[in-house]
Amino acid sequence: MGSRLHILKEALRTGVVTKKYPFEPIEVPEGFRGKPSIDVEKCIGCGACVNVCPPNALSAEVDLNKGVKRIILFLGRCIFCGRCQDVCPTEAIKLTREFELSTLTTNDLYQVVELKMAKCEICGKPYATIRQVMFTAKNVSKDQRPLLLLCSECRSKVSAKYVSYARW
Amino acid sequence: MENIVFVLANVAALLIIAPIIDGIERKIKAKLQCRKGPPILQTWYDLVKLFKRPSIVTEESSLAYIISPYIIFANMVFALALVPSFTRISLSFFGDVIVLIYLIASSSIFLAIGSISSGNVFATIGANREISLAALSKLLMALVLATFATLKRSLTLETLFPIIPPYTLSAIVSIILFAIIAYIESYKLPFDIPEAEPEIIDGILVEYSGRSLGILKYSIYLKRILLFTIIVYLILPREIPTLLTPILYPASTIALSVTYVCIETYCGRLRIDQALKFMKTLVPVLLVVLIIAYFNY
Amino acid sequence: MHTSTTEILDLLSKYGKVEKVHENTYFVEVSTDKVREISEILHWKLGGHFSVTVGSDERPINGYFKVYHVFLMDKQKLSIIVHAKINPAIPKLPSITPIIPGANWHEREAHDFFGIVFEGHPNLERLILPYDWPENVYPLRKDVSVRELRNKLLKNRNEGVKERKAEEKYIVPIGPYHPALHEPEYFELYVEGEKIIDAKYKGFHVHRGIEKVAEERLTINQIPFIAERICGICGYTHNVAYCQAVENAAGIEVPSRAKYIRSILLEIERVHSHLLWFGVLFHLLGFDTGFMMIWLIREKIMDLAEVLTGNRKTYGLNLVGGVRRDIDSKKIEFSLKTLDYVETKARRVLDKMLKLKEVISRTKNIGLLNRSEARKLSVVGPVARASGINTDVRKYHPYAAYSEVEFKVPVYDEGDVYSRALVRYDEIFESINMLRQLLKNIPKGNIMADRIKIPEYRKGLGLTEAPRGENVHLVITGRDNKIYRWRPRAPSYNNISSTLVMLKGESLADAPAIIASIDPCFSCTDHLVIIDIKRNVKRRIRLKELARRRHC
Amino acid sequence: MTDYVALVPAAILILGAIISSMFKGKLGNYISSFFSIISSIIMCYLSLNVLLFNRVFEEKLRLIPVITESVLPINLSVIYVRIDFLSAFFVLILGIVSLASSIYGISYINRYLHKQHLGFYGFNYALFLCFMYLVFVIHDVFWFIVFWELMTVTSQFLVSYEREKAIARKAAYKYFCMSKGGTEVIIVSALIILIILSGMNTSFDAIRYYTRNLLVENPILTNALIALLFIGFSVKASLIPFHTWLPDAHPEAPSNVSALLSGVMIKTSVYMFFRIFYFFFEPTVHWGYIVATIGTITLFVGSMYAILQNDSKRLLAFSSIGQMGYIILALGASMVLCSINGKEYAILASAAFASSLYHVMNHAMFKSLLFLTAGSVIYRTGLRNLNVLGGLARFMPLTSISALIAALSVAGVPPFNGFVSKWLLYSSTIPSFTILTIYGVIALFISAVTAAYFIKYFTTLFAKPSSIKFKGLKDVPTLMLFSQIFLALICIVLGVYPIIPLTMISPISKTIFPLGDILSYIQVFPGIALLKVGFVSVNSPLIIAVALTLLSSITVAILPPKHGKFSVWSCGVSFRKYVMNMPAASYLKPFEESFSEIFSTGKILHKIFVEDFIRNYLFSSRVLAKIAENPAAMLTLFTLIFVLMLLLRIR
Repeated sequence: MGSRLHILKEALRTGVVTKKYPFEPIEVPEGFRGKPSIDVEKCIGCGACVNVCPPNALSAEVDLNKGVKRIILFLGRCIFCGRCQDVCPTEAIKLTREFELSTLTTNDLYQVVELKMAKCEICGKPYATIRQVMFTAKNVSKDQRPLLLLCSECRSKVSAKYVSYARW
Repeated sequence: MENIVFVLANVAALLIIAPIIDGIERKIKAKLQCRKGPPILQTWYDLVKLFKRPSIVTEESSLAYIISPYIIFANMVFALALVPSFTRISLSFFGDVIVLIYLIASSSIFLAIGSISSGNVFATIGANREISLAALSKLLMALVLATFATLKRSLTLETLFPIIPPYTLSAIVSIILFAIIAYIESYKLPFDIPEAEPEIIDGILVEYSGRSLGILKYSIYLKRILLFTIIVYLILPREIPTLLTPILYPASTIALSVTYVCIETYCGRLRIDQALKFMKTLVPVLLVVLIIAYFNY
Repeated sequence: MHTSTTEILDLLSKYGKVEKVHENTYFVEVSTDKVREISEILHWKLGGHFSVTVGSDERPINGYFKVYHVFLMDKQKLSIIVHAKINPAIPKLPSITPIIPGANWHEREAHDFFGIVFEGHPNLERLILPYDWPENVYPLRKDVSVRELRNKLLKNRNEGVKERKAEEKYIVPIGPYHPALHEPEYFELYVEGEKIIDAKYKGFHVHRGIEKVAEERLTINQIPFIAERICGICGYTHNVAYCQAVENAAGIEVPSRAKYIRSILLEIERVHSHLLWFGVLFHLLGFDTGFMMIWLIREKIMDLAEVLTGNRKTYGLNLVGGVRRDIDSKKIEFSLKTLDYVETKARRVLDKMLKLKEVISRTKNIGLLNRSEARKLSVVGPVARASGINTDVRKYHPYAAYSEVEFKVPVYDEGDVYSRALVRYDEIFESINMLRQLLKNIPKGNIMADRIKIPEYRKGLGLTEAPRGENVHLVITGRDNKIYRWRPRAPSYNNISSTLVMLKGESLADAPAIIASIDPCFSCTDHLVIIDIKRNVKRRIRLKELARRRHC
Repeated sequence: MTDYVALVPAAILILGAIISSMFKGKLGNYISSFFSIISSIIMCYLSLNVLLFNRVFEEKLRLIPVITESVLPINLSVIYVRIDFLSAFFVLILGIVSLASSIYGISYINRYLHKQHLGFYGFNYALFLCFMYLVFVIHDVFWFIVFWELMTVTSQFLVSYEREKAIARKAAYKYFCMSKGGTEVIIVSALIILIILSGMNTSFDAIRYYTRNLLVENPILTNALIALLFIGFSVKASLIPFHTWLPDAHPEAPSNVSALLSGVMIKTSVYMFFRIFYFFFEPTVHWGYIVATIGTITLFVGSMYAILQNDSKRLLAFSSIGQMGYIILALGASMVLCSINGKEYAILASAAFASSLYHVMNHAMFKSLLFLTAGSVIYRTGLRNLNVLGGLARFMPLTSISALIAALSVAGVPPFNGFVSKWLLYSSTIPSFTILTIYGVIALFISAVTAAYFIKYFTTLFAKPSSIKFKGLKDVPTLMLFSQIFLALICIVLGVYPIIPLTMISPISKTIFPLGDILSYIQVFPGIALLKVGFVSVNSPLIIAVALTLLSSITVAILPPKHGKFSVWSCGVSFRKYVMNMPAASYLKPFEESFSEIFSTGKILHKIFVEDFIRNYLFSSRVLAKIAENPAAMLTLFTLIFVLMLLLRIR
């Protein structure tokens, strides 16, 4: 009996702790790993996040005839680990503090970033997003920049030429 | 004739407030568990929702499974007509204690038969627990009743109410004991063994759903309020003016239910054999009380 | 009797080639006929205990099947892995189950997945694969890919459902869906009146194909996140165990600050898990107020975890070589404050609740498991400690930062539900105590090892003490940033079979409490079932959902 | 009036017996059933005549007209038949039950076709009825004992009807031995009466004339006599500790015969108790207490053991023991109360008296109905084992409903008939300021226990799923159904209109009850309550019935049951694949365990009193036989008896 009274006292001391949740907001602390969102302005479509994403919530697809690259984020698969945030070179993808994902249509869970792709100057095949090219252009030396305008195959050919010139 | 009208009014009032009292209990229980509880009318909302839903019948089930909730409900309502509630007027010209006991007993009998007819093994286990508890609690009730009868030399409610005026030891103790038995009868923890949720999935009610479940739950609330009423009127002195009863009765009933829920909140569930042992320990106590009453102390 | 490390090593070298993979971890390669003998010596003579059997298909590497028996020698702080080559033509190995009944499931599992036949096994029937799985398809063999499996299953699944014929006994099912179990498992209780006379267990409803997925698709640094999802409550410990296994295999030196952070989070996880367990126990005893108030305290721990890692439950903090987030001074003091609150509150409430009459009368001398039975089944964690076996990985196989903190290992001899509760009760406060130490003297420095390079085909063993007991991950690294073989063994895997012993002769009303008393983590146990095929059985998918939606 | 009308039923039955014995096949059964139906109708007619129109039938059948009384010391040549009110009441019960069971038997007995000799059954059945009837109506000690014995003999033939079953033979033997023992005690007491008191005058009236106020003259002799007679008759009444034959004997007989055995035959000794305690002797307080105590023990033990049974008919047999306890308790209570002064106690006493006879009638009805339903289950499935049976409600609905009604009546659920009689008992015992209060409490508790094991009986037969598959099972033939429903209706009517049996009981009380007409104390108006008088408050089951039916039908009207079918919830595993139903053996286990001490002591007592008792009895009978063989011993015995009698006479 005594112990029961103790518990009663404890309960009364604690008071009511539950919230009327959907009607009262629940605040989350600093650095809470909520749902990720891609900053369309910053994203360069490099696809680093796609590579690291454990549950394949992020995926990339290249639409050749439209000449665009899409980075697709599907929150339905996301586990909020934040690896994408770690690897993103331009801090385009960030984890927000939102966590309420419930929705009536799954389409609300998709975020698609569509980026125009640069065409190769030689073969004219789209090979990377323009932004990616610009980004890389920032940190390569001047004389190599022309190579950035080529797709990988052509680039290798051309660079091979350069090498032969050098020998010659 | 006007008695009948009064009685019907009483019963109707009880039918309305029984779930509300349960709502109050839930609210208080929540508060004692550091929760915001549901609104007081929540029980009513639940009932209405259940009444709207169709109920599911198992393939194994027979007619008894379908009709027993209705019979239980009828039993309970009729039992309510036998006791005075908001006014002292009741069908007391044949309001008889034994009938009351038998109505309570038969409600649990029908509950057992109905739930076993569902063909579910958990229901069968629950029903068995139910029967065992009911049988033993009948013994206790009979003993208390015998004490009352020896005190008041009567078996009719209107002469039994209230017990107290002979301020004897036995009278007071017997009322307390009856309160305990009522507690056991009203499926409150630690005695909600027939419908132990984690052990045997709501045992006796497992197969009942929708409408029939609603009716069953409703009749459980009615049973509780019936027991509360009896306790209240065992104490409520006859001297108080008739105009005060409509206020005093619900107030005291709610007070009683609050005390019960406070006890319930801080109890775990007993095992069936432990519960039976506990009830058996009450028997000698009751016998002693009966003997004391015999020598009217 | 106590034998020193060197003696043991000498003894082992008599049997076969002893190879040290990292400190205190020795692989002994023996010929198949020696396995039983050496296992007996290690388990019964030298006072170690059998931990896990790992089958693996190493035909691509060396053209053999392998079976690893992992033994942990608590006294000598050694972990010894006995492994034998098996000829793939006739995959046969003498079973050790007759000596160590605890090995029953492990061997059956290896049989299911690799088709290795264990000679002398009492019942070498299917444990994990469902009844409609085609014969002679061994999913974990390397020559079977997921796609192939799917096609095989769809084509030749033996449709005939094995009808069990009606028995005269009266069966009470507990599970797959049962309010007492928060996960889909099936206990089949044979009851007489209210008394349980016999019990059977059918588990492994929750199959996610984690191993196969990890070995086929994921890269080394993605696996920690799936490892964390092995369990719904103690996921982080799996995460750590995996990372340690890889680090051990690759010989990566983890900075000590990272180690501290790992231990801190592990202990936080332990506290929340034990509190959760108490809540569940009280709920099962019908004492819902206890449930509410314990979980109220647990919320604070969850908030703490949220502050430290950014998520209540799935901390997602580990990578191979270190951790991803640092803990600054603000967080440390916040955590210290929370811990004080939790400790005082938990002491006040739990002390009283464990004194309640119903709680005592329904847990004392209920679900008994005596020491010898416990040894036979080689149970681990609180269950073992409640049965008087002094075992704790943190103490005897120290990892992370545990070698640098003071703590006691609570051991009780009664072996009933109540003593299991007491073990957990003590552990809560031990952990809080540990947490204080860890937070106080957490060293400065880096939290991630620099230059991580993982050589291929190296074996590594990762041990952690999960809230439920010892948690073993055996890893064989693979080519191009992948894992070749990864076998996580959750503690419940060893513990669950002990419930069948506990249940016999108890009252039906106590069954849920008894089953809960080992704190079973079914999805931990089942994580490795392979069938991840949506069309398998419709119900199964729902079960999977159920398993995900756990109380955390 | 000498139109031998009172002997007609007996005559018809004997005729039927003789004819039916000639046929081996179905005809044997049909004929005897036909004759017994007719005779039972006549029995009903006669007894109703007596009870409602106060006609008393009285016949003196002169067997040997030549010889006059003067020649023979004892007048054995005249069979003196007299249907007074008490007899009539029991004859009515016999009539109703035998009507039902004979109609039932027409189809039921055919299951023994080609296995047994049906003519043999017919013969014994008819004679059994005949002798029961005669036992009720005979008014002469000598012939009473003769018919009593014949009744035993015929019934034991019926018990061992399935001769090839060893268990049946054993049961019959046990039954025969025990009732034989009882009869011997009765014979001794009868001899004492005849020789010492009534001067060889065998008619009941004459004996009554002598015994009526013997108590004051010679209390020792009176008490000795009462004791002897009580023991003698309590064997047939299966009172503790003489109950052991019943649970073996009743189940073995064909079901309609067990209905008769339980419904009527064990009541013959209740009839004799009434004769002894109210007719021959004045009711006395101490005997009242003794009887009440034994009754309480009987009802407690019988019902408690009924919980343990897993065989449908055995369970019913034990419950008959329990219900006999109720009757005897009520009888004892009435004896006690009617010898306490004061109007209130008079009311209590009359309530108890009414309850005793009322419960005799009720028990006859519902117990025979229960046996018939059990018989129907046997008829269809051939099974009595409650562990395997189940789920028959879907196949035989009408049977299940009548079984439910009967079960509820036994349990005393209002508004069925068991309720009223039990409730009269409680309201007479509990407020009485005596030890009877405790007895009443026990009775109330036991009625809950009764409810418990009848829930077990009903649900294991009809409700819970069975562990064996029944295919194409349908309800029993019309005749069997008819007799079941007939009895069920009687159960309801008796429950709803207590006025009917009470008006039948009142003339009995007028004649033998020392306080006169019970109705003067418990006024009865059909429909409305039996009014509250003093502190017995009696209320009308009719109103309860109406109210309950109204309320439930209103509820149904407001919330009609609409539902869809679904399979049983069994935690997601296949319900069909596993056996998930509780066998009867597992029912109420915790309850049994909580009363384990009672059962263990019961075992010991059974060992001491019953088994050893039977052994000693057999031994002594062997010894007596030896004595009877040599004349010298015989002579000494007789002289001893003579001396003893002389001594008794001198005082």
